[in-house]
Amino acid sequence: MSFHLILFLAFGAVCVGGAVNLLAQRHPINSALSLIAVMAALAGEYLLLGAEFVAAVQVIVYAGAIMVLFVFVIMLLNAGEEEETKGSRIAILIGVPGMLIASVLMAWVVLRRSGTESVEIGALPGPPTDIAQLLFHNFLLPFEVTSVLILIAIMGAVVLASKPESRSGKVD
Amino acid sequence: MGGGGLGGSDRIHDLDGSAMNTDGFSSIILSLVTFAPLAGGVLLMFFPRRDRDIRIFALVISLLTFVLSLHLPVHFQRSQTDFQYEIDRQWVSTPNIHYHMGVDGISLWLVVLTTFLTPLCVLISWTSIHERVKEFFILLLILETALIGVFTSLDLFLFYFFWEATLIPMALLIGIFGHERKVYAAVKFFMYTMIASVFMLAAILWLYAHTGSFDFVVIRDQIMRGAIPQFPAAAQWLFLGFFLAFAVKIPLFPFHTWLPDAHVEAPTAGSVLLAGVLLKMGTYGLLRFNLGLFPEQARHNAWWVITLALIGIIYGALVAMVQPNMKKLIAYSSVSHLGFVVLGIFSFTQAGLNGAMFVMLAHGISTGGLFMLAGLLHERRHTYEISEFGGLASPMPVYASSFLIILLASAGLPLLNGFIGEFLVLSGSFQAKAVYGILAATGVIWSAAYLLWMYQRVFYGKVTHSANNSLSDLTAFEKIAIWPCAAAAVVMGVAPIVWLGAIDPAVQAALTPFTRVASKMVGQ
Amino acid sequence: MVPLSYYLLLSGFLFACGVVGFLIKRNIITIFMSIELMLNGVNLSFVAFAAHWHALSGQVFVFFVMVVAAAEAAVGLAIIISVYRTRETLNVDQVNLLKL
Amino acid sequence: MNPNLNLWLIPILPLAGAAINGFMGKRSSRRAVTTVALFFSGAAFAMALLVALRFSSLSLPYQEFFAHWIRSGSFSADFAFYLDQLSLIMLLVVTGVGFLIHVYSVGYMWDDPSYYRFFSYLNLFMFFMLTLVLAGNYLLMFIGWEGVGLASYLLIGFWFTKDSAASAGKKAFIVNRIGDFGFLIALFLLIEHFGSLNFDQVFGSVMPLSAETAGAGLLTTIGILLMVGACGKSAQIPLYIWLPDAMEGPTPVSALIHAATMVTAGVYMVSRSHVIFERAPIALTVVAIIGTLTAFFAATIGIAQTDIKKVLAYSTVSQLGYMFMACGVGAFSAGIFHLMTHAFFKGLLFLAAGSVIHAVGGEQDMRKMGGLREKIPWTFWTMTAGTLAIAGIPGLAGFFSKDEILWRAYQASWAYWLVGVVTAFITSFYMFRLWFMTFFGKYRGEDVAHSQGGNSAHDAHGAHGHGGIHESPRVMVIPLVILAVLSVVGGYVGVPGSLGGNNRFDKFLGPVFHGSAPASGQHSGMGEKGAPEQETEGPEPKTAASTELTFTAISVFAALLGLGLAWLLYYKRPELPRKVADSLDGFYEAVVHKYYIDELYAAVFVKPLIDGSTRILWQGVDRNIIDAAVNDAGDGAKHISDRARHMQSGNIRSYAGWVAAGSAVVIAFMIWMGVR
Amino acid sequence: MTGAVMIARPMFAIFAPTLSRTLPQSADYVRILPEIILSIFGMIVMVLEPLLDEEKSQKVLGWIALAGTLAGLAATWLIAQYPGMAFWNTVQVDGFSVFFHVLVIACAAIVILTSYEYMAVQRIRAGEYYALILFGTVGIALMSSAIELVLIFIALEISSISSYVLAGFRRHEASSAESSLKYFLLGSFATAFFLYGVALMFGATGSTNIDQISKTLQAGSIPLLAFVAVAFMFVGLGFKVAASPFHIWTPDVYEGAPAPIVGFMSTAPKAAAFAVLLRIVFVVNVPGSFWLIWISAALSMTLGNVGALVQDNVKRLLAYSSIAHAGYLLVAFAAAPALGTSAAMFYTAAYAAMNLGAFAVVSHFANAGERYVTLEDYEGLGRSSPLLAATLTIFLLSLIGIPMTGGFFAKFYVFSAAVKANLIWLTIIGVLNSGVGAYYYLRIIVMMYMRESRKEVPVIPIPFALRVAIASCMAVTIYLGIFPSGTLQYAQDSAQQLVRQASPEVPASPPVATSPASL
Repeated sequence: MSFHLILFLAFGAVCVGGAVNLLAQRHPINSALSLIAVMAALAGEYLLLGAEFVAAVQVIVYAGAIMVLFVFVIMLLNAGEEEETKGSRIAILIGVPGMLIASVLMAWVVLRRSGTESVEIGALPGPPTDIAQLLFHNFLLPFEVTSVLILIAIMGAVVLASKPESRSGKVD
Repeated sequence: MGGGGLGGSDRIHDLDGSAMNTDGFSSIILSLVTFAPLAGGVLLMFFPRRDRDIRIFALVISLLTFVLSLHLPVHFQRSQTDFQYEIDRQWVSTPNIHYHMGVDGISLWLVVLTTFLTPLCVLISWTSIHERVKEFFILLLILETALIGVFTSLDLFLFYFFWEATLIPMALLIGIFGHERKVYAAVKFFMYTMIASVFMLAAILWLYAHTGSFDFVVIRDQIMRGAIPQFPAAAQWLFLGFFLAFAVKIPLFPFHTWLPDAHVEAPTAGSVLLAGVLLKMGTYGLLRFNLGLFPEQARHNAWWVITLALIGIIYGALVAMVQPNMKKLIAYSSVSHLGFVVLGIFSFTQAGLNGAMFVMLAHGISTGGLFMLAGLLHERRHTYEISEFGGLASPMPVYASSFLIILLASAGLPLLNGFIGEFLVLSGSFQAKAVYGILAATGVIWSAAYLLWMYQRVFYGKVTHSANNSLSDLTAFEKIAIWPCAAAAVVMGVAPIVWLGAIDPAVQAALTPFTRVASKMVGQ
Repeated sequence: MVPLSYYLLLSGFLFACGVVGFLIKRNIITIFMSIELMLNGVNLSFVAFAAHWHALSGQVFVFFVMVVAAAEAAVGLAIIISVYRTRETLNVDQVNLLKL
Repeated sequence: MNPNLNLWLIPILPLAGAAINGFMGKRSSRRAVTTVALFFSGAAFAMALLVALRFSSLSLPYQEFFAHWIRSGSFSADFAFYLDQLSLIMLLVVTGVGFLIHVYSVGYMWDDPSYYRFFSYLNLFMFFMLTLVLAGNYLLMFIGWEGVGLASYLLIGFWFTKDSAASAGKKAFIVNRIGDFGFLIALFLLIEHFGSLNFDQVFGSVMPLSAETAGAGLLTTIGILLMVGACGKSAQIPLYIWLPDAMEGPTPVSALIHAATMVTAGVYMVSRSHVIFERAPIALTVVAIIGTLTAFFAATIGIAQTDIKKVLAYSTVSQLGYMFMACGVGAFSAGIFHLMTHAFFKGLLFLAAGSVIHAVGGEQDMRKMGGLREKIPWTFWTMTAGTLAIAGIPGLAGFFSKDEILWRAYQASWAYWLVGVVTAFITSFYMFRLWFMTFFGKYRGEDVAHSQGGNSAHDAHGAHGHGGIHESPRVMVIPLVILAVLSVVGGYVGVPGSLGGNNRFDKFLGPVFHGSAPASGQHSGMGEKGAPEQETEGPEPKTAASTELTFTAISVFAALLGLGLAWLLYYKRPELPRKVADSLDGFYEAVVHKYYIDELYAAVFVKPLIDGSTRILWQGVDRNIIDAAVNDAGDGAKHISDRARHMQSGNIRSYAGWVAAGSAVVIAFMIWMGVR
Repeated sequence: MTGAVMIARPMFAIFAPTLSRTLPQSADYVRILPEIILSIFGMIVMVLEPLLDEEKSQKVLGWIALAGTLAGLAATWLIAQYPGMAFWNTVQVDGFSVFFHVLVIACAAIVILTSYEYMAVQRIRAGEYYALILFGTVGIALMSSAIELVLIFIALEISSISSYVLAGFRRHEASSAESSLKYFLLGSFATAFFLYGVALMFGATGSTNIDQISKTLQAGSIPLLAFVAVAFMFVGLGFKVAASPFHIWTPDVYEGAPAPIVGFMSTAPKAAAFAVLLRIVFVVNVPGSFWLIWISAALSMTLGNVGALVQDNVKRLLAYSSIAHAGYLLVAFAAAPALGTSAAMFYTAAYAAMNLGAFAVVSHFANAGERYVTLEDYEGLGRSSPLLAATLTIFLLSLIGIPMTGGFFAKFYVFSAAVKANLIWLTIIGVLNSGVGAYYYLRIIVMMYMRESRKEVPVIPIPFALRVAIASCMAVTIYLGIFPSGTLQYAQDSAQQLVRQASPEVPASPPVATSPASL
């Protein structure tokens, strides 16, 4: 068992545990914390794969910014423990088994295909310069376009989160 | 790729078209006849809502169309079996859709029938339609265009185009201007025919996919030459696809149940055109396409088609006999009469096809007339129930005698139009197989029974409902609407040769593949 | 040396967990987190495949996914707030005005 | 080369009259209507006479093409006319009797509010009847055939406000249509096998054929089917039921259509088709048997009828049976002879009966008549002539024709003869019963003036009161007299050889009927008796003549017996009939009710048909099966739609469930595709 | 934060060239000119909004937005002159993308016109609204020209996120928020699937460029992972185009969203998603996708039509109808590549015209608060507002597929392509469905013309902008119904290009066993 594998398993265990915990927890804040754990562990996995920049961004943007947003909203809305409502039989009866079958199949596919292939630790170093080279050259257009995406997101957030009363006061 | 753009542009019969009437007017006359009503309808849209003007305008337009359409039989070259007054222009390049129109002895008279009935419809609606007059006449004129288009199109696509186009104005006429259960009837009519005709669309598409052309003549030639390798396997399905669409329209037993509802609820003009022309679209289609394109399949399937037709003849008559509602009775009688047409077509005999054509025309006139008459009664009494009447011959003798003439025409009395067709059909089907003729000939008895019984209950006896005592007889205006029908019934009965003269060669041409098929079958 | 498939399995597991979370959780925010979990699973795949192919574009893709995730988070949470304003609940089973 | 006779004018003239009166009669005076009607029917008669005068100069049969009618492929049927001895006789009978009855009707219908309509219909009838008679092909004949049916329908239902009249008209038309069905099928067979319906072509093709003695072949089938048509038109079993009901029409109509002309169309048609029948012995037998049975059967019903017109109606049916019997044994000329004499005396009887009814103010029940002898002497005497003629009293028209038929029947089979003689006896009995009941004894009716309130719309004269029993106006009496004369002397054109005549009538028709028999005509079968007999006519063996005389004597005796019995029962001891009736309880009832045939038909055919159509076909098949299936399909689609809506539960997790499950399926499928 | 991003992005753009070995050429910018123009106009709208008087802003911003779309259209004409790749093979301008550019930008223009009245009545904030539409259009337009999966993904997200927000624009309505939430959650869910598919495809081929992928796949045997990748991508795109079994969100979202936006959502993003699907189906041609599409088409048509039969809410009804129409479109996908592609393109165009038209009328008629959207409200419309009823009737007839309308030829081409590809059963299912589907459109017509109104429904005069919108839709619908050749010809040409560049060899035709004729 190589060092690489041990680290993979360690981070993986955190990931799995976090993911399962996310599902198991009833309070959203606990779920959010589990998710942060998953993300952090994933950052570790990225490092193992050599994706330093991605790992860093993962921690900063994902675990940091995005999850803070989540926690913030949970707090803002004062979300409590979720009730066990019987809303959907379909999801349980069809969706979950379906997804489990799909997972098994996927696992089979993955094992079948790349059972023999393996990656070394830090197999593909992704230093920021190289990333930048790609980002501002080959992926320049997507990169530029994300600005539109973010613009939309900001506008959308402003529109939707603002109090509707601001204008509906005129509605009779 | 590019679909049919490449395939079917070699049109053989264009090359030897020198014998056709090629002068300019001849090539546009069909378009004129077809689209004159539509043009009128469009103009009508911009009319102010002055009902009287609208009516007069609609009448003028429909009469104009009639007069224009008279050009067709007058200059028709009877000895020729080809399509005449042809016009063939590319309409849509991909797929290869042509604006191809033309008439032969078969479609010629159906066009004239349409243009003949429409002015009468306008007249008959003169007073009975007093709300949304503008819409009514617009729809009527649009319907006329679509109907004529169905008969003149020689491009399958164009045909389907007009075929579907008839649906909307008719459904709206029923649904807007009909009686109590109009919505039910309109929707039923629409759905029935819509669902059936999509099968035809599928068949047309198949033909296009394998011939690269929508042109009837081109496709027919290719089929006859055996130029489509997949055709033999698919022919049966194609036949059925076309057949289903037509069978519902005809309507052949057991696809007929939309008809009584549609008729009972439709306004008079709607009923007249429905019975007079729309149903003929189905039989025309059978004759033109099912026989024209799939002669072998037609022959193979003839036995059950004829069985259905025979059931229709007898069943329609028997059910008609016991209808308590005048319009329903006439509607079921249409089922019976159209059964004759189908029988004649699928007898594959000269007489049978001639007769089928003639029954179509005769039925258009006589049943159209009956519906007009029933409509007049409805206008006066607001009911079609036979039991509401009785003894009407006393207060309205002219009406009664007009009714009788048209009724007798419908019953197939010699010297009136109904007889000629029925006789020829029966004779033809008898030649095809004696039992067909014998069973169908019982229709002669049934039609007399249900029509005369109805006549007795409506017109004879004493007036039982006091409201009937004061009914006014036909007004001069109504006479103008009714009498042309009666006159046509008589003229067609006395001088059928005028019509048969053009029909006969066309039918003969339509039958040539059958003699070929027959000889092939004998050869085997 | 860790087989590529391990990474892929982990990625698949996270994705599946996300899906299952969507299906079984009642709180809208948690459901949204499940979606983030799915995206994270996908990201792992990208990085793993990037390593496999020695193609850096996989890592760049992750970068874009994160941007999108951020954008989605902003909009999504705004939507959740907006729903909470009108419905006073975060239980997804109770957000079913529109049906049939 | 024949001169152009313009035969087409003969039918067209009455048509013109019908059209003029039909369209303008309402606004014209009665006098104008009368003029038009009489002029056009008289002109037709004049034309017919003209033709008859030029007759000897013609080479027969004379054919005339007028216009094309139907053309279909190689088949054609045209407006073409055909004149030979047979049609000439029919032509004269139809126009002659028809004209007389027109004249009579002027008086009879004068007070009817629809006077113009009546004459229009009557002229229309003439048109169709003449078309039938003059037709040069079966299809044109069929026009007339159906057309007279139409005219009959219109005239029976002339007083349409009366339900029974309307029903009777309808019944007549429909029953005729049943017969026409057979006729049509026969035509199709002719077309199929001979390619034409023209008489000359059909007969030309049939002529070389030999008789179908081995079994029932094509010609037999055609013959039987033609007979079905004839049964309808000529009121033979089993389609006779319409004729008695047809008496709902005005009496001149009964005289013209339902006695003298239209009903004989069947006989004419069978005679016209003799070429076919002669080669179809089985068909001929059928004709003979039907004729014989009808003759007897209708006569028995006639005994118990009390309505004066009904008696005559059944008598007509019976006499038509005689004619068919004659045709059936191959004696076509005898049949036509009887047709002619019957036209005279039955027309006369009806008109006289009309005159009686007229006299008693619309009453038709004989039990309410009696003793009218002195009050209406003209009627009485003319009617006496008619009665004697129909009863077969020697020297009158009916005697000769009936005797001829019976003799020829005997030659075919003694059974026909026997039934014929018994029928003759019954005929004589019920006719004299009518005679005695009407004209002798005491008047049993109410005062005429009172009878008008009741069922008096029955006849035109209910509408106005003349007060008292009176003789008819001259315009009615003159036709009576003419017909009476004809009834008396009409028979002398065909006195059979055995009675010292030379059967000129038969000779006149000879070219039509003789020489058309099958070449191998000497073997068994019915047709064979007539033909050889004619050829050996001149030197007729004495034995045959004496046998014939014997048989004549027997039938005369039968007639006298009937007379005597009637005298006994209805003159001498009028109380007896009741006793006899009582003793024959059930049977008598059955006879009075015409053997319940109408009821039987209603129960077996009409009611099941209507009920079946209503319950099984319309409400059952149409509504509950087909339409219900259609509606169910629609409702089913809506139902499915409604169920499918529940997929749309509104729950986001459920939606995700669907998506997840769907994707699982998609993934599984694609993996399978990839592995495959 | 807004401002920071605004400033930061152009700065990156300035510095970017220094980092790269080669610079983007002017041709590169020309080829995304419509997107640039739309973005600029979007920003103008956004910036102007706070500066303008509230009363005036709606109108003015609307006209600016409209001008933006028109300028975008003009730019599209320009890019059509410069076909080719741009930005290092991330976008491709060809007939195909030009077609969809025109289509989606025109859709946006129509929606903007339709929205004038709607916004005034519903009191919706105009700036964000128009800006979102314009930005959304940028994404949508990019989807059709992008050939790089990364770009496709981002463009897809742009269009999706703007749709999520727009769906929630009826801020006072719980239903609108719910619609937005449903759309958002399920949309993100599906996007994750798509993304996973992209990842797997990347794993299978080592590339995210469609051309590259295509070449790799054609070079050797197709790895199993590619099959799975196609499956995942199909889930994501199937969701976007509302194809069964991923259609289930559609009715709810359409019902809650603002009517003009539904018109937009059901046309432009859908068309673009179809464009992507087309590229992926024909470029990444793995066996089996044919059957996926076959089944999905059959299911979509059936479920959509059946579901619509009993709907009483017009918006919901049209939502089901859009599912059905997605099904018809998929029939074209299942058909042979070239013919099917052109048929699908034609269909999207025709569908866009008639559906936008229908929603324009519906949104006008719905009135403030979208009060009048049930069938019952449509009773007697033929009498109270004949013009509106007549136009709606024409759109509905086109949706049914009655001759003289674009919908007819659209269906016709689709089924024609299917028959040509020997998909007899699919064609029969399709034509039967189009027969059954006629029923529910007919119901609306019936309500309008054949029933008398029982409710007091106000009839508002149609404002000018809406008139223009409806008239344009109508013109296009009728034009496509009478002179379809030009459009179809163009579609065929571009489809041919697409197929040629996608695969040198024509993919194997589907199994012949589907043809009843050969049974």
